[in-house]
Amino acid sequence: MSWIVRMIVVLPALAALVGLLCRRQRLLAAGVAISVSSYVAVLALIQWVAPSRSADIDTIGALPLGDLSVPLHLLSDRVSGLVSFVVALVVLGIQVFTAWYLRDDARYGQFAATVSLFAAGMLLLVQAGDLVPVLVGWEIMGWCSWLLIGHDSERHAARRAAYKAFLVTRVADIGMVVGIVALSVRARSTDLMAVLTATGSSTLLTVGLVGVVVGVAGKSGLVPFHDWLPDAMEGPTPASALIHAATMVAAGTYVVARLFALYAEDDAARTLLAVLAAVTMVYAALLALAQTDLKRMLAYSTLSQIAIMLSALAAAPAELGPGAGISHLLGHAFFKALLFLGAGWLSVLAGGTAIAAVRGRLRPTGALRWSMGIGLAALAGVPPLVGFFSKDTVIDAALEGATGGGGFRAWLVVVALFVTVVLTAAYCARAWLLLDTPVAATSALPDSEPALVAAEEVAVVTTADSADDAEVERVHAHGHAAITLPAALVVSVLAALTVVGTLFLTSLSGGVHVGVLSALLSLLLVAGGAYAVWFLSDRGRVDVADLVPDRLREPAVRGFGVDTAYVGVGRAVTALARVVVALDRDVVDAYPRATAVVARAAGRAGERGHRGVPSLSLLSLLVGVVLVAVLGVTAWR
Amino acid sequence: MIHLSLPAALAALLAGIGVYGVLARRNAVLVLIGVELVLNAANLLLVTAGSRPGTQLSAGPVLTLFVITIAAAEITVALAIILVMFRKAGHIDLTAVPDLTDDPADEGVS
Amino acid sequence: MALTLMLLLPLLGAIACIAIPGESRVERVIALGSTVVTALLAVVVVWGRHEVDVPWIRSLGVRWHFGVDGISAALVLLTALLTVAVVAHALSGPIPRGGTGSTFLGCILLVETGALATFMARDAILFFIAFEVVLVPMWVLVRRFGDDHVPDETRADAAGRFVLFTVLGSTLMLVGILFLVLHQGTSDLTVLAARHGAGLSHSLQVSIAALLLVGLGIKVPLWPLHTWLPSAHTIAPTAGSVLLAAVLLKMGTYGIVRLAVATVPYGVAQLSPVLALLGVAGILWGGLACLVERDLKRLIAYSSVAHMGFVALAIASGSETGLQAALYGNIAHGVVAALLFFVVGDLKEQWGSTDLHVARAALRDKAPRFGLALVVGLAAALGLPGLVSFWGEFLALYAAWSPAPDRPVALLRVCVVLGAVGLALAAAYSLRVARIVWAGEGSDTAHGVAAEPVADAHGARWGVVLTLVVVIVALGVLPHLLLGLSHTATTGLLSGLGVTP
Amino acid sequence: MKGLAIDYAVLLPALVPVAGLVLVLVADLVNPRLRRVPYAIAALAALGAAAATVPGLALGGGSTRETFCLTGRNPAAGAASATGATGSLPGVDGLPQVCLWQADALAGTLQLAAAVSAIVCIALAWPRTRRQRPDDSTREPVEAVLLLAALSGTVVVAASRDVGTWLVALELATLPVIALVALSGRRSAVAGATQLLVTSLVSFALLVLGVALWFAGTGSPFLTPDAALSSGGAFSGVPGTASVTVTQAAGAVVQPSVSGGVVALATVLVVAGVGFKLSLVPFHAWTPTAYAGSSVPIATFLATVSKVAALAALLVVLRAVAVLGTPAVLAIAVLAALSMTLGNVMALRQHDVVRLLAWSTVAQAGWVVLPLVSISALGVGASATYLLTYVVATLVAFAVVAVTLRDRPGRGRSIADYEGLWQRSPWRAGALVLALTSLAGLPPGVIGLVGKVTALRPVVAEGWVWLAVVAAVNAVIGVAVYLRWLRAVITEREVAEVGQGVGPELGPGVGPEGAPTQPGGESGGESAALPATRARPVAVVGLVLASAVLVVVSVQPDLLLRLLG
Repeated sequence: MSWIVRMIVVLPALAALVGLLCRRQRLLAAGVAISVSSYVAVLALIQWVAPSRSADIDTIGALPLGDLSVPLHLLSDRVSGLVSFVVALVVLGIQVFTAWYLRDDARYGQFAATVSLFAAGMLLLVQAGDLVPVLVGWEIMGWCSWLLIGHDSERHAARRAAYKAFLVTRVADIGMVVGIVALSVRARSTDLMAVLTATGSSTLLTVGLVGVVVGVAGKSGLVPFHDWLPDAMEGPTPASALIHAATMVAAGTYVVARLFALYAEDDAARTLLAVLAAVTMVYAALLALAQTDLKRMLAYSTLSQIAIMLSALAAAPAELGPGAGISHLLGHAFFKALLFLGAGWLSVLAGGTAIAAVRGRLRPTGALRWSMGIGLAALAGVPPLVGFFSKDTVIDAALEGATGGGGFRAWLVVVALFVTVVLTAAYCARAWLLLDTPVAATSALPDSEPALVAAEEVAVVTTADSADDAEVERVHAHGHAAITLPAALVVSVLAALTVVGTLFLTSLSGGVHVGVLSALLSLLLVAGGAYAVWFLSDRGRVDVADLVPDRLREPAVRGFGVDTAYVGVGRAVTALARVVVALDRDVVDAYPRATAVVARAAGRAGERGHRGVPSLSLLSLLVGVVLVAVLGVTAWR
Repeated sequence: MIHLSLPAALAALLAGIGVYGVLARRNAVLVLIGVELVLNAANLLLVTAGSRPGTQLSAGPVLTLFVITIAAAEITVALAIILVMFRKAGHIDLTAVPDLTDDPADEGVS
Repeated sequence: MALTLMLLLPLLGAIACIAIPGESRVERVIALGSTVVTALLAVVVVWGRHEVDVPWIRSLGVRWHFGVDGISAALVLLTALLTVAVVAHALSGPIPRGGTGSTFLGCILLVETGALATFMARDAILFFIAFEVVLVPMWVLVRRFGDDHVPDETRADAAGRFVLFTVLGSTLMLVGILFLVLHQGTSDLTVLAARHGAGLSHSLQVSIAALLLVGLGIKVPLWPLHTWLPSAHTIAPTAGSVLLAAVLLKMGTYGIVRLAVATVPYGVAQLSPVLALLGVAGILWGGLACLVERDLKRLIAYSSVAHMGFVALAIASGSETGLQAALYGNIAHGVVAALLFFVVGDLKEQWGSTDLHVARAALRDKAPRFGLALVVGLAAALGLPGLVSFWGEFLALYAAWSPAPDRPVALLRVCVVLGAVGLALAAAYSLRVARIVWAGEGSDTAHGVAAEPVADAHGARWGVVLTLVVVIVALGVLPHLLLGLSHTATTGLLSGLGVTP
Repeated sequence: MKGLAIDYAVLLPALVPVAGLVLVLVADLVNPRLRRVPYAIAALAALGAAAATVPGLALGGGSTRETFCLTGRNPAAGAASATGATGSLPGVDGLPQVCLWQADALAGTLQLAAAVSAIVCIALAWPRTRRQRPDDSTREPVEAVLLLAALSGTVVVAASRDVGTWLVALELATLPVIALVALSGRRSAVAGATQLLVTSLVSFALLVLGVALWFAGTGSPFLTPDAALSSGGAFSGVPGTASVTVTQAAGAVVQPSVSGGVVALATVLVVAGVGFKLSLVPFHAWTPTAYAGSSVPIATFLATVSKVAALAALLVVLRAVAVLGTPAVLAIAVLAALSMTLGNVMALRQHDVVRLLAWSTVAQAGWVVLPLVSISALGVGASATYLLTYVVATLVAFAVVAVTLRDRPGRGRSIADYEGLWQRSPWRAGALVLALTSLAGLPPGVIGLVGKVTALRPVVAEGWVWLAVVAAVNAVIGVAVYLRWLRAVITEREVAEVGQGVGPELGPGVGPEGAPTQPGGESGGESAALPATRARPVAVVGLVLASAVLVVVSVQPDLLLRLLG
């Protein structure tokens, strides 16, 4: 068993290495990437189906350190098995899809290798039974996201988005690193089991857990670190799918879930998590409603959904465990991968992902239309799709937490969840209506696209309409090959999984746990939200977002200037850096330079004093005698 | 018998005058005389110290003779150099900035 | 025997090289041969833990006592192997302008001799002498073979700064060593470490530690004694920069561990808050400076200041993990800085300058090998897990969070948080460089020569760079390779049992 | 004098130069046209003096070769000791048991150093065969006499233990040098000689005053610890304390008294007087003028033999007063700090290499007296050690300058003249690099580094932290000084200029007596390029000798350090 677990981690890494070496041979690269992904998926399936719970699978042996034990174990149980299976599955789908999607891209080999490395990072994190590998996987994903988002590095926007993504998450990782250090100091070990069972300073525990929450907030895009995620849409669509579906952004949920036993003991960290999650899920859902780009809308929906997962962990009662969060993670993985790949497919057909471009383009496509429909429905939480069950499991867990003495924290989450349910239904309905209503029906109406703002005006990439220009260019310049069967199959399979995914979840304890009342309530809310949009949009002829006053909408599209705030922080740090450089040059370095100047000046002065006049030298001699005499006699003891 | 502090005081006076002479005079010969005064102060001190009972080897007078001899040698060399100076520079003023220029042809004469 | 040979070989090679008049091929053979054999001998010596101990300067009680233990083993290997890389790299391209190849290679070999002797010296005064050996050859490398695009005064300034700062540091260190030696009656480092400060009054320990830390801190370099580093790095030829960053800076931190921590533990403990604060100041200062620095080589120099700050922080923690982190961080920075300087040096050779504000063609597609090496180097510089730097920095933070009992815990924990901020700064500047050089920020506006893609790495240079990349990844994935070497040694060092080879 | 035993074998180091001196005078009397013979005699005499010190040194550390012993004390090591007065007689007239000539390891080493330096100087000053100025009278015999006189003075002062001999010997070491400076023929030599003269007169006055005070304070003409301890003397009216044989350890502290103050003043005056000869700041002003004014070999002599004499004289006095505790150490510390700082700072600005070396000797003098803040065996030994390292390195540096000047007359005084030396004559450049790095205290000049270590040890042992820090700072400035020159040496020059010095066709300009006028660019004695048949210039031999010593002690510093025991 343990070799399977090890292979699950090692193989994708090797695939990345091999893929990098043979990146020029497109076929070989694709073959390696896809075959290894499928093999890993099979291995993960075995791990899931036949789990043997073991927490001490050796990897490279414990590190020989003084007072810190770093066993570097892997931990295998049903959760890690299931999550890695889903991750592997999504990665496999993305690899297959990419082989088609980037078939004309010169850097396909690098991309595929990076995806493999990314998968290795995620799988390491999933299998890790030790905080250090968690951190390793965590950061590897961050680095790969930089590579993937910046894939089209010819474009300024892509470079900037990649930079922003990595930097924002890395800033948040200050918390992650400090948190992990604090937790391992508390346990004198980085072993997960030791950390979970350690008893020690509760301050250290709070610091550790809060630190981890901050780190998670960065990677999972909780307020105030959320703004990198919509910008990350600059990456090719498969990259977005990968980042959003099951890996990087969801990794935070998994980490918190692994540490759930500790969180259950510490109210401060959980309250922080609850507040961040509640704010994020509502705020992101609202913004999703206003977006003018399909991919950005999906990005905001991801923010909202990730917050839902985390809110489950923040509100669920201790005895229920982290099942609800994991469950939503998995459900979300299916339908979000589906939606992104669908959006990628659609963008190839439509030549872009801006609403203006894709409006009504779904109708003539068969399988794609169905798939997107299923995806959006699952996102909205329509039964019997997986989204419904996983989300209602979360709601139920939160309710149980609220009624079971969770207090303010849990009630906040419950309220936010219900609000989010309405909003999610609303933006899903809007999206569906926009995509599916034939353009003919809307042509009579004036074009109400928001004006394109010059990129340099804010110096930001939030120029929402250009989210996937590379795509546009690619299509316009060369035309794009029609979708291949495997790629289409991937989308269909994902759609199917979205339908039946609930079955996966049942294998988790607490994975599907739907209360009748809360389910009914949420159904009502979903229906209400969808209906309201349908009604307001005049059956899809009007974009509901256009009903929002421009004054409000434009900033909303831009994420309310959070990016500007980031830039402001960046400017402040840069200004500080300039001060530092100035100080370095004019103060710190002044001492050595001053020494040199003084030495030279003293030399000059000395030269003036040593013109070679004998009487002067005599004078100095006598002065010296007096000096020496005074010193010598007075200091005589 | 003279108290020993009297010669000592005289020696101090002599030394002081000598130092003044060395410092105040510009003429090389006068500087030499200043030095001589200091040397004589030292001689006086030596003789005085040697005159007390118990001194070993009559060291006082002997040392005085030594000093006088060395001083004579010093003065010889000094006068020779002052002579050269007078020949080359035309004066024996010690405060004058000396001519330090060398013609390159001098190099390597050694 | 092997040890003596290993020390003498580069020295003889250097003398032979320098003595050969004019340009010929012989010195190339000599240089490469002696470095390769030295590297092989280094492996033998480290493997067998050789030691040599004969009297040298009897009247000063200085013995010709060299040996390898867990603390120095990795550094010895690093030095010996890296010199091979440096020589191979130098031979596969034109010798920098400024002098003959024989002088150039001779100086490299001399630096190797000095560094090896420093890392292996087991006698305090011998350590000091060896410490000084590298100065003149390195000065020659910077002064004569330095960047010929800058005016002569700039070269003089850079080279002079390097030597003068270091001499100040080493003389202060010497004063500290003499205090130590005179009060302990021996200069044998093994004995001194075994005494572990016994017999020294507390105030004396503090003053000795202060002298040693200031002296060695200049070499490390600790903030605010670092201002010699950027100019020296910028001006030095590639070989000089690599040796400077990868080997010479390590002599400072190694010296702190070997001389100060082992022999005056109480004094170091008293001064550890200062050391930690200076380390953190270096981390933040270097990181911030890198954010706006225009010259790529200067930028890497400032990043060195930041990385060595982590090492200082780790040493300040005083725990065993801390020492291991420090030693790991040393090696990590050595390898990473070497890689970056190799790559940047090669680029500078083609670009003529390393000004980041000049728009140039992106490396990513035009010179993918350089691009790969640069990206790996930058990733390592920002402490990416899975690469070598991560372990040093993470363990440093861990160690500082749970320091030895006699350290100020609260202060060190604040330092940990600030150090973590430094990690974010590292990410910011590394990616800034990657964005500009690798991804080609502004490459659209590049024109003229700058727009022309550079020739990619090939031949021996590519081999050197690739080897370093492999080492960075291998040590990042398998940290045991190094941690195992230093494990028992650090235990002995801290408990005062002495270090048995 | 009853019981005064004279052991001529012990006195040989002093007798040989004196004999040589007489021989030169006789030879000159016989044939006043001789030019090289006097030099040859002088060289042989110096060689003999060096050889004569060897037996004493070979005896090893603790033993002392004594003679001129006042009582019947058995000379410790005099092989053919005076048989007439074997230890039966007690002290005559209450005379202390003292030997007036005590050549211990320290004195012997200093004598050896002086003799070897003198040999090198003589080699450097070796007369040219072709007369440059027809009207030039034969100066060579005079120079040879003066050199030998100064050498014998130096040798004697190191071993003297009574004020009379001490004073005479010290002046014997000084006065001839003034004459030598004046004789060297450059126009600025007069200025240098005048300054040297005036300051030396004043310093002589100070020394005499100091000696008089010493005599007044102690009542004893001997420069021994016993005498210092007897400082009851004339003014306190308690004579006879001298007869109390004090064998206390050096740590004994004598209560301050009037005469104690007198002895202190005497010590201080002696320090000041000797400070002039060591060119310590503020007694240094003559140094650059005199060095620059005199010819290079004479400057070399000033920088080496005269320094040895001065330090030897100082050590004699300081070892005597060591028993009084720590007299005048603060003065020494201040002098050392001032000298190092001013010397280095001034040297930093010099373009003339001789002036640079002159200022560097000022700075090095500070390093030499630095260890004397601990007036103990450790401090005295360290001071002598540093002096030796300095002498060896300075000799090489001056020798390179001298050879370069001979090589290319008019070119070699400015630092810029040394550009490209590395290419022109690598061996000579190598010697210069070694010398400069030794002076700077950097490897490859290991001996300089060891010297630094040795010099700092007593300072640290006495806990003078501020002084150690000043020394550290000065080590830095010192490095800056020598690197300026070093930079020129390793800088490469245009090819056209390089060719000038190397051309073998310049070589065959052979003078009437068969020696080449141009030593050729490849001056290094090791250079195999020179045909063996060609006579090599003696100056190069001097350089080779000095360099060889430098190389040997750099590889094995113990050879030098152990001379001192």
